[in-house]
Amino acid sequence: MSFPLLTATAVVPAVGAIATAAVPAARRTAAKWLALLFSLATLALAVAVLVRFDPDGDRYQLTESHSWIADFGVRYELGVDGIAVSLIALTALLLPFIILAGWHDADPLETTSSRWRPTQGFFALILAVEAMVILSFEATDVFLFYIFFEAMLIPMYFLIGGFGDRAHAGSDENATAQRSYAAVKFLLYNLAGGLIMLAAVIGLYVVAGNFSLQEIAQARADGSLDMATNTERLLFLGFFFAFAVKAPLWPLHTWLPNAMGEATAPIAVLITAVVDKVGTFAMLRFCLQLFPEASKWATPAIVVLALISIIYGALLAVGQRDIKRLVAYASISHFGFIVLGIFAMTSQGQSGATLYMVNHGLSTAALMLVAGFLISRRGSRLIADYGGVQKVAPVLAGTFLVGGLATLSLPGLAPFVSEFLVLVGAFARYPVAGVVATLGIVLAALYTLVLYQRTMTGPVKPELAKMPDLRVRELAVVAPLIALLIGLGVYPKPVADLVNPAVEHTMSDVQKKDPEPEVEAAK
Amino acid sequence: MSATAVHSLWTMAAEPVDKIDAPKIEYGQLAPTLIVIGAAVVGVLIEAFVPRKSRYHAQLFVSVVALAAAFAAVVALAAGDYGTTKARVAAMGAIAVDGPALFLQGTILLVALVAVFTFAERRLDPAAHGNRVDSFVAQAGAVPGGAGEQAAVKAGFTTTEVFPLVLFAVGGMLVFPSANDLLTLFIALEVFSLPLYLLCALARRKRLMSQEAAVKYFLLGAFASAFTLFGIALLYGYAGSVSYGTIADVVDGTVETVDPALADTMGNDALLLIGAAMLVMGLLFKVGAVPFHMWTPDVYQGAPTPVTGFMAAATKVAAFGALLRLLYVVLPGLRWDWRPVMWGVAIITMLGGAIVAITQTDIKRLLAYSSIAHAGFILAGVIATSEDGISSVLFYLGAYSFVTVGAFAVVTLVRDAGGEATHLSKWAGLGRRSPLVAAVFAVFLLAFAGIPLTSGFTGKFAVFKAAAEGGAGPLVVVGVVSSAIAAFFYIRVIVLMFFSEPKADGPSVAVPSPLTTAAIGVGVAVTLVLGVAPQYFLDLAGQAGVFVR
Amino acid sequence: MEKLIALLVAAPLLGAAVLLCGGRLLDRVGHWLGTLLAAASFAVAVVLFTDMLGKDAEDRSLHQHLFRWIPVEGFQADVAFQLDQLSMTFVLLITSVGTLIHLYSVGYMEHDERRRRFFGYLNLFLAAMLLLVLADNYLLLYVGWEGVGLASYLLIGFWQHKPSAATAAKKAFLVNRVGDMGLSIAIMLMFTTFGTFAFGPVLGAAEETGEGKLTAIGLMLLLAACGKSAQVPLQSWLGDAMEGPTPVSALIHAATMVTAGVYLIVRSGEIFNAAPDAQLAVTVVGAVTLLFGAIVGCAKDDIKKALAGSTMSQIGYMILAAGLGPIGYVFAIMHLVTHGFFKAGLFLGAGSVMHGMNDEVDMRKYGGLRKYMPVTFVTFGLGYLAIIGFPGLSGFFSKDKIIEAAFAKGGAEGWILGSVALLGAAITAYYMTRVMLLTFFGEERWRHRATASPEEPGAEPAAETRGGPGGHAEPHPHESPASMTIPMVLLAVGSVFAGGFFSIGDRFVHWLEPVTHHDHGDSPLSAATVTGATVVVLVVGVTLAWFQYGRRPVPVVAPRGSLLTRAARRDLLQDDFNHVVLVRGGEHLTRSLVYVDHTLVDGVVNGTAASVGGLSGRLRKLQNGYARSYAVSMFGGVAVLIAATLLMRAV
Amino acid sequence: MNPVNYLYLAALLFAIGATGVLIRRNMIVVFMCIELMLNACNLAFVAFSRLHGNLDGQIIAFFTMVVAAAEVVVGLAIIVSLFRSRHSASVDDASLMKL
Repeated sequence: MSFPLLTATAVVPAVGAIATAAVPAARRTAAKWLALLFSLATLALAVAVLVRFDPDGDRYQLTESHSWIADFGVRYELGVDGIAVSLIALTALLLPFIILAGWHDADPLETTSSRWRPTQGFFALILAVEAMVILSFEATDVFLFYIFFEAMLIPMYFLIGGFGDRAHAGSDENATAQRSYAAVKFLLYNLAGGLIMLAAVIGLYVVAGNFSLQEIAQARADGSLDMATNTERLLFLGFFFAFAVKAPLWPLHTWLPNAMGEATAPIAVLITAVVDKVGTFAMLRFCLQLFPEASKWATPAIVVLALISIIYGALLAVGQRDIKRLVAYASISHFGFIVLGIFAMTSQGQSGATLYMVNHGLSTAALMLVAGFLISRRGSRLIADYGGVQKVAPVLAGTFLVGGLATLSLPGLAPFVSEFLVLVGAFARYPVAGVVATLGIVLAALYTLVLYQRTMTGPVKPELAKMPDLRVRELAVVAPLIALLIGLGVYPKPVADLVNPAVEHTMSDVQKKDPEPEVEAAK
Repeated sequence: MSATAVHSLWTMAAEPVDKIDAPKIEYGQLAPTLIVIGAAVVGVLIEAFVPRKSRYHAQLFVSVVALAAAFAAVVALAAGDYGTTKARVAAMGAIAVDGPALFLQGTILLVALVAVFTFAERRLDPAAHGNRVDSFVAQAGAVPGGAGEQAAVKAGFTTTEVFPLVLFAVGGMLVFPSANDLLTLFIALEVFSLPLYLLCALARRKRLMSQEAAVKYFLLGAFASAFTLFGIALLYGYAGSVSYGTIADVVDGTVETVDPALADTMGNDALLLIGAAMLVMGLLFKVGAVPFHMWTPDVYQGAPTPVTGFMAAATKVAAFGALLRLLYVVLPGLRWDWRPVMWGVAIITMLGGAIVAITQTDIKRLLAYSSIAHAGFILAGVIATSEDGISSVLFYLGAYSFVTVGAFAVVTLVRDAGGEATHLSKWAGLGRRSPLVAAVFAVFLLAFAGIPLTSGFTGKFAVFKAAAEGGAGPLVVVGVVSSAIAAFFYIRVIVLMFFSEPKADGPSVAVPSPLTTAAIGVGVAVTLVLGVAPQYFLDLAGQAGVFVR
Repeated sequence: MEKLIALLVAAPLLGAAVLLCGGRLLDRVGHWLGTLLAAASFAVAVVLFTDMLGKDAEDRSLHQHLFRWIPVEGFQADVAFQLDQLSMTFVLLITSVGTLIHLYSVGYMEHDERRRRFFGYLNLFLAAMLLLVLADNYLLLYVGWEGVGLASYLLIGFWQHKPSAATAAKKAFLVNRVGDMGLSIAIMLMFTTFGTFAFGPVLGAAEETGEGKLTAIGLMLLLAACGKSAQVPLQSWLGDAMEGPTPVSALIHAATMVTAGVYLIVRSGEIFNAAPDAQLAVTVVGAVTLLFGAIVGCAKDDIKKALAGSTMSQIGYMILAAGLGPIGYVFAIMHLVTHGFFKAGLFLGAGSVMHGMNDEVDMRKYGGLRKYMPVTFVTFGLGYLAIIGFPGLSGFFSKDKIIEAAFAKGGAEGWILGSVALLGAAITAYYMTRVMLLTFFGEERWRHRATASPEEPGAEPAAETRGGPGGHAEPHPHESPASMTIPMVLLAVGSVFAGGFFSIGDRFVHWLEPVTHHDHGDSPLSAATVTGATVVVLVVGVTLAWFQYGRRPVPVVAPRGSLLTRAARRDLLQDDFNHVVLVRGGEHLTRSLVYVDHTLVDGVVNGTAASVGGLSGRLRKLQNGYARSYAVSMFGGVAVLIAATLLMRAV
Repeated sequence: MNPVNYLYLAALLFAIGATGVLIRRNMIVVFMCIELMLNACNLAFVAFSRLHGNLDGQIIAFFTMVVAAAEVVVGLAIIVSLFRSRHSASVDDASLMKL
């Protein structure tokens, strides 16, 4: 029984959450540092996982397995493949930046009473989310996964509804109303998805008799467990629905803009860069492994939905007046790419989708956090309130531009690699889909550059004349992200090598082969 | 019916009856019930002979000790394998001592113990004329706001009768799920209903509502019990006996001695079906299933909150216990008749409760409707008609009852000048003013909503799983849909507490005595433990999953 | 030797990194650092070139494999370079012209406080452009392709506080993105067809592939080329791109980047050879563009816009040539190189003029400048003669060859293309003469007239600090500093002799043949005839212009002009079309979609919630507080219960 | 005399009682109607007891009477206290709590 590394990666943030919450009201700064410390510790553990993981080894590694609820055949089963490892790394990596970026977001307003301790709560909740997300990446037991998949909604819900964007915060009743509307919308959408999934989970148990992902997948593979076609399809839909809500896929996306718009920028990043990834990740891990036939059956419909998401999200992003909502719709478009890649059922598509999850996390984090810094300076989310920022705050503008270029997946930056892989993968299987998706890159350029032009260029708005440039803390948040974006753009091989074997396993689960080229070119 | 049969009756009746031999009672196995009833009698005597000043403490002492002792007895019986291998029918076939009975009795006793703490709470209301007061009227007979009442308050009267009343009710509830013949069932029903009627009428504040609640509860309850009784009569007519075993045999047609009269009535299924339907209706009334639920909101709202908590928790446990035994022991042969009907009831109960709850504005009514919805979920488990079904229902009842008591205990804390501030608008911003209480209540609400890592989720999962395995998949789907609807109003309360600005004239949270604190603490503890590490209790329920016959 | 290839890219890349990340402390030396690194890259290029000349023609091509970039199963993308004669040609052109323009910018941008960043961007451009021409596979080429796009975006919008500049930059990037779409689709097609997208295998396997696929790939590549090289229909961005500083216009939007399309097509020669339909499309695009650009060039009064039009039309020539196949590739490249020299020279000249005229860009406000800025006048003049194809100068040789090849295409096609090319030559002569006359001859129309002040859009704010107070009252034309004139002189030399040097003994043809293969088409007209014709049309064009602008004084305010003129001034209504169809249409689409998202998609959900709430409200009413109604419901309930139970037994 | 008729009578009485509960306003009367239903049950028990020739039914009847008595005690107590505070014995007046 070796050291339970995976459990540790989840326990540390959980303990951190409790510890942070316990810090007395007066010692706000202490709470912040504590949270940062624990997130860094988690990062260290994640790195350890990364090191201990052998890409070419078994499919699931560092596994742990203990009996938990025997009556339901539920086991506490953890294990990671390349995909999970990369996403855990992403999560652990982003958290310190999120905490650092949200340093002042939860400082209490004077009006509130001394017993109300928002700051402690804020950081504790963030860490709690991290713990649950990491566990849901690690769980190889469907029930265990479901537990955290659902439970993470609650802290997220409080983060969205409890700590609104300072751009509107304060005692403004209307803002409060909007905020709690967004929070409730987020929760109900995801809860509805989750409950539908619950029915499917129970159904799966009735059919399979246990919840162990590996056992069921194994049984599916060697045919010892065969589901009736319709049963499998229904179960698949039950699972997929929940994941499609979480990783907002058109038309289940409308909660995201509200949530991201109303939450503070770091929390918006937490939503789109970390929490939503669980949805796409789960499609890859659970939908495809447990219900290969049904997945193939549903693929055409899902591909269409993904394409709609790509174009639709991009077009709506163009139409937004609110910076954060714009980024939200951009994310919807990107999630369309991810889903497209997953269900293209080619190794390029799926590796690309996985890389996309990581890169989208980084790029959105960069863009959104800088946007957050901008908004915190001017106190408004409306694009129209900005202009000529690059004149007064060139560094801020520069980082914002880089984030934007990453979002439109410029070659040399990480997102390009994943996006192109997804496109190629999709094109190889469904040429038309590939071409339509390619339209997305033009629209991406459109909404990004329009945003940049309207906010950063042109004559300086008088209100902005005194705007300070990025502070050290903020630079410390953005610079590493940008460095990573460039690094992974120039040399993505390590991540690709990490992911490829896992993707091969998935491909073999669904018994799909990459389409062969027509002409065997002279190598 | 042929004349000869009738004639034979005459002649039989003419013969001299052989003498009745004295009943033999297994006191040991009936200990829990006997202890509680005995303590209740003692309580009455205390009312009669102990000076007023020391009654409160005496009563509290007696009740707590009695309940604890009874629980100990239950544990002892369970430890003595009476729940599993040595399960038997005691008291000449009147009482069954088996797994479900013991499990439910244990649950009821613990819930009652916690509830008694809330009954005994005397710190929440401002002291009247220097003496501490609880949430019960000074003198039930006095006219509200009349001179008599003021005098009683001045004199520092308190209605310590509530304790023996509770004990009597508990006694009835202990018998109810373990009753093994219809007569015992009916008596137990009345024994725990009547004290509850009275308890409902004893609120210190809002007495008119309290009395109205009592009247409604009483009239409708009596109405329902009349149906129950008639149902019993018809079943008796069908089977010629009220003992579960015999009736079951007759229903299955496996009865050994069939005299012509019995043969005659056995042929008449109408008796059986109508009787069964009426009997089940009586139980559904007690569990508050649609369309027999309408008393629930009014009574929950009007009754003193501690009583509401006790009622909501314990009554459901007892009633579902009885329902299970009835359906699984007496009417399994009738499964194909009652299951579809129960399907319908479960569905409209789940949906009805959830939907109507959305627009409620009073926290107690809200919880009432949520309890209706939960009754629906439990019914889904009942329908499973499998051992899993039984144990899952048992588990759910255990989990649910503690959450309920805890939730209502929290409700007693939130007060303004007019007593408890139960209107939802008053709860706005509670999370800002007293985060701890709000957080606790949020935990209970999340448990009600069935969020993972709370007991609510485990219970719901167990029940739905059993139902699905029992071939009630559609029911599960309806279940998740209605829990989605239900989630909405639980969330609404949380939003209100945490995300809306506190009102200037908002209610204050009273600092309770250790009693209520303990009650709430137990609630939270059970909620979390059953959510995170439920295995032990699931095993318990699993072992208790077999009825004796 | 091949180890050096990476250095070509690395040097300017390093410069870009240092200049953009290194803070204000580099402000004072930044520009020199940038220039130095550009020069270093040029030096390396020369070394490699001499080495290459040392080898014999067949094994001149070098390869360098740096590292595996994106490995996913069949999809194997490398970062690897291929340096053959074609790439070499471009490398030399890019590094040399690039270095000169760095030098020029040192003077030109002297007074701009963001000069360091400007040089950073220039270096970034050089790196990207070199990556583009050195890549050994299409994906890496794509990286460079987008990289130059980014650099051009940054440089066009360098004066971001000018809304016009920011808009122009955005427009350029977007239009290019449309082209990039083509390139990426082409790469996907290659991957699905050949299982790879490295030059070697793809081009090698081109023959045994279905023509349909190749045509598709070819057309997609053409789309890409149109975007980057400002060919119809994606040409609209080039004119606006003149918002950027003049050196940028010279380097990126005249000499190098805009010719990338030509490189792409020539590089993919094998594919086009096997796909005649695609080739035809290429020639058509080229022909149309060369007329389009020329016509636009005639109407513009803004000197840079006029030159931009001419750039378009010249690249049209190259594309046309590239579309002709093996008979044209070499000449396309040759014209590309000569054009690189003289067009860069012309732009620098224009910049120098503006420099002296307080950044006035309207040629109608120039006049008679030859005696004030002699060097500029001479160099510009030489460039002018080169571009119109004055016999003996570079343009003459390269353009002449192209026209010849166009006729050599044979058949009706040949005739049409050839005559179009000739017509283009005439118009070229016309508008260039016009520019020349308006700028350097005639009376001094700038006297006693205030010029554009930097505040108003369109003026290059490099002038902000120049001229001092009242400096905008009236320009004092003066020769530019040496740092600006030297590059102009050098480029002038290039534009005079390059063509001749290449043509003598078909040096250039032999040089490129191993890569592009060359065959002499049989022209229906003899070379001499063609040459004669070109000279004739040249004379016609020049005289026409002289009659119109040289003899009588030129009105300072442009006359309304004919319909064609007015259309040409508006880029032949291209922008208006875009505006109406794309911009407006897009706006409406997005606005309506926002509405749909809010009302429909969201509405469905909210509607459901609302309806449940309404239902709840209605059901609530049943709870009317009357015990007897409760009793009724119970009674009814039990009745239903009994009925149902009996029914169950009945069925 | 056929005992089955007693069953019909019992059913009739039960129905009458139930109807009374539904239509009468006065609490006391409603309550009496409930008592009537109980007694209908008793009749049924006795009839069945005679039908089956065992005594259970008759014993149950006694129990029922006791229960009924107990109900009277509790019921009247509640009703009277309500009457005192409201000065009305109408069921419909007691409708503070609704919706």
